[in-house]
Amino acid sequence: MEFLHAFFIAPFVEMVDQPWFLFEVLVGGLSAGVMYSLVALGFVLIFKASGVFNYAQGVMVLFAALNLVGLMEWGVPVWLALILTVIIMIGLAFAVERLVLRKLVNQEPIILFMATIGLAFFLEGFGETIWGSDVRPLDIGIPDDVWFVGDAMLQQSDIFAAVVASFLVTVLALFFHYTRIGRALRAVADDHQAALSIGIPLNHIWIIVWAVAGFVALVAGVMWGARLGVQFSLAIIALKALPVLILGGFTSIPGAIIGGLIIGAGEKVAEVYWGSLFGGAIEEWFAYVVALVFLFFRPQGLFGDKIIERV
Amino acid sequence: MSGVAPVSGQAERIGGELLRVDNVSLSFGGVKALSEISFDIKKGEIRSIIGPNGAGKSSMLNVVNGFYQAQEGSIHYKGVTYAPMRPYIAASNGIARTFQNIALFRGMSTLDNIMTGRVLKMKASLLEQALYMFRGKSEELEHREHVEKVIDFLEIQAIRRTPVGRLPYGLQKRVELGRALAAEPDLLLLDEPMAGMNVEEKEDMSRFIIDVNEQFGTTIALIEHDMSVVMDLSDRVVVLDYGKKLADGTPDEVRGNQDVIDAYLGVTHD
Amino acid sequence: MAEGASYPDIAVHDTFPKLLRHNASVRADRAAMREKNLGIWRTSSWAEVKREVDRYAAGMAELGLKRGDRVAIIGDNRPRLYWSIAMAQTLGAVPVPIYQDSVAEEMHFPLSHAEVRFAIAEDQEQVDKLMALKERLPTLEHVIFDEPRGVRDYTLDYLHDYEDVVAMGDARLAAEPGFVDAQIDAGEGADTCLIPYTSGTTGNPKGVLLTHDNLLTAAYHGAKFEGLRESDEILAYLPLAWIGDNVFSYAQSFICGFCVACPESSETVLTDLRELGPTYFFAPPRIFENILTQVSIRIEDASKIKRDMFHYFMAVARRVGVDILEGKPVSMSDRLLYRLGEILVYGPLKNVLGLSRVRIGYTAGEAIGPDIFIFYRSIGINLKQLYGSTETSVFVTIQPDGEIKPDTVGTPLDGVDIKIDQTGELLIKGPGIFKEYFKNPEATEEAKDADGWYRTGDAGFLDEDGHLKIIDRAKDVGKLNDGSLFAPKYIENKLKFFPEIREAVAFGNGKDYVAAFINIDHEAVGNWAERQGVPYASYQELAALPQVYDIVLAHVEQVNRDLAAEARVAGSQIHRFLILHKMLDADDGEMTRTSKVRRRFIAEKYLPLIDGLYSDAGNAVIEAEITFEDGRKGVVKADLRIVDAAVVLAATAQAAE
Amino acid sequence: MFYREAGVFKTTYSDDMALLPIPLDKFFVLSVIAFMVLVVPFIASEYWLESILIPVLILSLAAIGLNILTGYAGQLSLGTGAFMAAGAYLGYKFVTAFPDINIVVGVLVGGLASAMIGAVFGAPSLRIKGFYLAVTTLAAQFFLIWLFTKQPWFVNYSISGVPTAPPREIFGFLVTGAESNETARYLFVLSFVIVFALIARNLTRGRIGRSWMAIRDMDIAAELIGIKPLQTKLSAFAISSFYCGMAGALWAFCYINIVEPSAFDINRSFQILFMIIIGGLGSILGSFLGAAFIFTLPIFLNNAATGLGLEVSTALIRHVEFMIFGAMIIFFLIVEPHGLARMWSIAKEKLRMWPFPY
Repeated sequence: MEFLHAFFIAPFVEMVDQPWFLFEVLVGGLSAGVMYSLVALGFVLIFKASGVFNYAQGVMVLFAALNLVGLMEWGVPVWLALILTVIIMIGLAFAVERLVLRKLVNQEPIILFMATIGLAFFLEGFGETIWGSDVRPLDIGIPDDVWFVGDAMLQQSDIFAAVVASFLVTVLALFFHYTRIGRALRAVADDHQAALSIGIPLNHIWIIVWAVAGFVALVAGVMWGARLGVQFSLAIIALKALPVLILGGFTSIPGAIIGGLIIGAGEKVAEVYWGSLFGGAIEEWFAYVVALVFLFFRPQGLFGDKIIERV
Repeated sequence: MSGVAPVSGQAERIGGELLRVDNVSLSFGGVKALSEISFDIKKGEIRSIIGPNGAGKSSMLNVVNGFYQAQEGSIHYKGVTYAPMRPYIAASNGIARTFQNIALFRGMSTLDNIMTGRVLKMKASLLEQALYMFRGKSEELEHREHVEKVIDFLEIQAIRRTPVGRLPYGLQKRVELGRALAAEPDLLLLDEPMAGMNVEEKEDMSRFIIDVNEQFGTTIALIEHDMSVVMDLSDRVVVLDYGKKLADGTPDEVRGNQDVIDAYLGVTHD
Repeated sequence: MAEGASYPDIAVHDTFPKLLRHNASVRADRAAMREKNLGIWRTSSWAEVKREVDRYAAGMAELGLKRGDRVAIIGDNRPRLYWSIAMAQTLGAVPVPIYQDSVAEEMHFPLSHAEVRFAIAEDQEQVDKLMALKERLPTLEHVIFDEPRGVRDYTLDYLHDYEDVVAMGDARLAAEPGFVDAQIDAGEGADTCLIPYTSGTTGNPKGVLLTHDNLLTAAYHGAKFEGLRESDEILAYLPLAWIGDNVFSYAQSFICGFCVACPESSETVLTDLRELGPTYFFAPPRIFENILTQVSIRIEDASKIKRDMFHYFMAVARRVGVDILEGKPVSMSDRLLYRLGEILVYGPLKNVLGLSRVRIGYTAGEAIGPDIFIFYRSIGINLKQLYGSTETSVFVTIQPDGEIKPDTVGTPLDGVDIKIDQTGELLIKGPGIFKEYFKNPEATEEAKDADGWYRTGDAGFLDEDGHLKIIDRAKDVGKLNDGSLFAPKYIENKLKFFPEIREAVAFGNGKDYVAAFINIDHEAVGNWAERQGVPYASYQELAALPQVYDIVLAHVEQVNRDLAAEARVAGSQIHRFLILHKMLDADDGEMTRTSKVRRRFIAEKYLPLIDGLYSDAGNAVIEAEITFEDGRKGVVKADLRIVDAAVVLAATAQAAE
Repeated sequence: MFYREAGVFKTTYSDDMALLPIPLDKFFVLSVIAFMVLVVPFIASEYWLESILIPVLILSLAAIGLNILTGYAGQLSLGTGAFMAAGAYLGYKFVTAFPDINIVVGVLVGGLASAMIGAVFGAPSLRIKGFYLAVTTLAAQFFLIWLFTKQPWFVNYSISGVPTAPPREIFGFLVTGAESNETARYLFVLSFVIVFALIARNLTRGRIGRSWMAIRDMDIAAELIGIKPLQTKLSAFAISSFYCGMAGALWAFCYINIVEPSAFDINRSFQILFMIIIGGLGSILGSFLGAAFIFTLPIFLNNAATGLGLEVSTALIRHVEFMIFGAMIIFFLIVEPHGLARMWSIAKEKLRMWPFPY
């Protein structure tokens, strides 16, 4: 009885009489959600263009961040470090296409998926071999004081992150709509022949998406690194991005964004208001269970379209 | 074929109504695939469904064995009315089929593929199967024997153990027929059994279809593009076009029908 | 005699039915017959066979089959067809096996000539042929079919399903249990037990009338000679109508009690052979030749290491294999090498070919290439040649273990006398010699003289250690204008021993020199072309390729050198030849069903070509009719190149030796 | 090359459909088993039994489980670790609740419990396929692990949260827990593995196995033949989880000797997925080969590193290990996507056809 009360009534009462706290929680959740979105975005880009379910996306975030910090520790100025890292990520894209994808053309998806897991292992090992594995602060001048909005205390970094993220998304959107390559990428998502007809060889397309995904990873790495410092746990957020994909649909960029925000906010709220009821730490699985339940009603995700099976 | 001998006349071969389609309509989203189609299939006959590409032939079969559920209309089968038919009901009541583009289980051998056709006839419990004892074993053996009869019937002994993925197209079609036959169906739906075959393969396939019909008294509904084949195999023909029924009758009647001629000579909607 | 080999007294059990009864009692539960059917080797014991044959016989008796009637048996090697033979013999009727691959027309003669009242047909295919002929076969009353598929719907009163007949038999036996035994006892050794029709190279086939005594004694001596046992296994895959199959897979099985296995279908023979692994195996030279061709082709696709290993050990085998097989002294090191080879190459090879269990392998019918013959012996397969024919119930001579020469056919069996008459023709006398040609006294007259000597029509001679050597058909042996001996077959065989040459026809009788038609082997040459990357669209194109001509020329000149080395034939070297644009084909009447070339027929058909060979033209044009797979006929026109071959002077050849 | 099949012919279906129709194979397998049972215990060092054979055998069992689900039924799962955990924790609950019941039953119950949970989490597979499904199995992974860690009931409210495996005997030999003798434990595990590997073979070659493969290869055709997708998929999930559950219980009772969540985290799931991919999807043999390979590879790399006398921080070795491991996985997928089992069967075919290439 009182459990029911604690479950169905108490949390909402609390929300109502402390709206600012709720607001704060939501903002916190959303900013975490932005990170999910960014990682999910990387997934979607690659999945759209090459049908590869890139498990390594999360590690790519870590890898990018590691390089950035590493370079900065060598005293490389931020702007240069950023550029170099971008170059490294592009180089990575080339390597992946040349050494992995090209060799595995026409294999079943699960094989490619496995390969990306292998890649994840490799990148993690590689990055940490070079830069070491201890947690490092990342400071690229993102403001980290707090603002007070009403009674809510907001991290400037969160706001900043949100801004950057939305900027990035807009850029990508433009890129996809107004550049030849962008259109090509969209075409590939539909079918590979189409892409070829546009006159861009698949390999190039792969390189491009992986490079873009790498760039997105870098951004995510910077954001995240600035908040928690650069550490292996960055790779784990990749897994959080999976339920986001379920929600948003594997092939929908807006889906990835919105999914990310929903999950981010949702799990925070759930944790704060309900977690204690179950001994806490429910955000570990909340996202997945949400996704699971969601799938029962909309297997194709928020923005995917219905599948008609033919014989 | 074996035209040499007087073959027992149609009269005794063909019986009463086995299946009736009652003004069935089917649409995907907005697109109408079938509109108010009705026709019947008599026991023991060879019934063809023809029509230009996109006429809705395959959809028709899919409705009959319940893979698509028609929004309107019903299927009467063996005196029972189904609105709509469901795949499992269809299968367990003796409706088997082959597919336009081969739907074999590529990872398995010819033998195993045909064995799957017997699945509904196997009753062994999980435990019996796990231990490969009692029915778990005996069933395997007895159904293997039946499957071997099918293999013998289709003359594919030589490829018994070959993974179907490795077989040439013509043989794959044959194996698929075998899988359907293994279920000892009362009604056999064949979706373009001769598509993409050369002359000899077509002759073989026709011979098998006729033998199935004559020896097991299996009722056959088939979709086929090759008119000559359709005309000398079938007892009656339904003609579809744009999801509508154009004509229905004996090969000769259909051949004479003006609409049909137009549909075929007129623009084909590929 | 060898272990496990104890034979019944064929004086007591002097007919096949009696032997069957004997086997059913002494080895009731031993496997008598296997057939790969529905995926497994279904096996029936002697007792079961006996029971089946009894019911069958009784059933047929019900249908009116009686002593002396002729029963045609048409189909592939199926147990029930063998049982049909036994069934007929049980009732004292005479089985007349017919080649299952012959078209209705070809069947008509033997069927009508033998006045068959009953016909046992394997399946729809055969039934259809019979129905097509029915009108023209007044004596044919009943047709029994084994495989009901497709026939079931034929509503014809003279058609009977085997099952139904057997069922009738049960009724009869229930009413009259002693029936079959009475029938069996009524028979005796002197009765006719089989009338196979020989596909004569000219004129109509002749029905060779053989008695139980003929077949039994011949088969018995053959079995005794080799020590065949009940534990042996044989694969019955050669035409039922061919006397050899009757002797190996029927007569000798009845005598020794060994098991006869029938393949699943004609496409699966090789796999079935591999599964069964027979211990007693017969194949005509052509098959051994094809297998060897296959082997060499497949090994070429193997990795280099394997290839080298294979060739190395084959060399070892060629050097010592035969000696080891024949227990001759061989150096320790070689023995070890051969052992190793057995593990690495010979053993696996025999296994893959399904020949690893073969104790006795026979080949006969025509000469086998020495290389081919040696190949099989050297990897440890006891392959031997024998000589015989339908008229002699097969067994005349066999190569005795230990004294095997590639170019002879061995020594006469017990009770067989042979002599060579002045023309060089071979004459034979013995228990196996047929009684007469059915309804054909003059032919019998020609072939058999008063005191029982049979003129084989083969020319040959006995070499120094009493081994028979056959050179050619006596009638084909002729003389060149310069008087030197001309034995076409002898030359042709030498040519055919090259894998690239499938058939050859030599001419020369009454001419100035020897000339030849060559048929290349599509597979062997085709493969060569592929490896050389030489493009070709058709057999005809392939045959016309200059490179191919070069290969053949080389072989021809090799043959000439060989011939030059042998005084008797040195004169008959090949001066000119051409390569035919089409395969010689039984369907075009150019060969017999047993694929022997019909020399005269070909000579007439290709007259223009022969003229070309004996002019100095560099080519010749021919229009030839060919039959396609589907039976349609067509005419191909071809302009063939004629080539001169270098001949060697006998003297110089000797010098060269 | 060693095969001598001429003369090996089958006269009955039961011979023809025997598990190992080729005599040589039969001989080979039987002798391997005999070796494992009769010889290994006497020659293998404690280290080998403790740290290699026991874990490899247990992981093989789990791999067989996942292979049934992914390899045979074609349902990708990333929740293997969780299903193993379910077996471990619930097995533990049962064993501690009924101390007198034979430990074998304990392990089986662990399996059964896991099977039920597996079936529940398999339910979505009816509507969703491929990677979507994979993600939902992650829900199982995280939720279950959270559940077992956060709810003290599962560990009988032990203070540390990681209770030690209860010691249990069979025929008077201690087979579980830290005190037990490694040989006894090895044989205990081995017998489980042998029995259930055999059962797995029987299942996969029988009706249910064919149904799984049918669903995997062409689910629509399968459904129209009369194979019920739900039943079939759920049975795959349940049986798969049953195997994983047993493996989990054995892992906790006979290898690490404690019941702790970290042994069954997401990495375990991926490890086992690797095993079946590298070993070969849809192959029981492959499950063993994969397990052995994936488990021993890091050990090998580690020893190689130290063997080379590289004086480097253990951390660095770990990183390099990661790199090489990742690289080798990719390499393997490129050379033989169908895994070790395929290599094996190709080699075998070559031997049968020797000296011919085909």
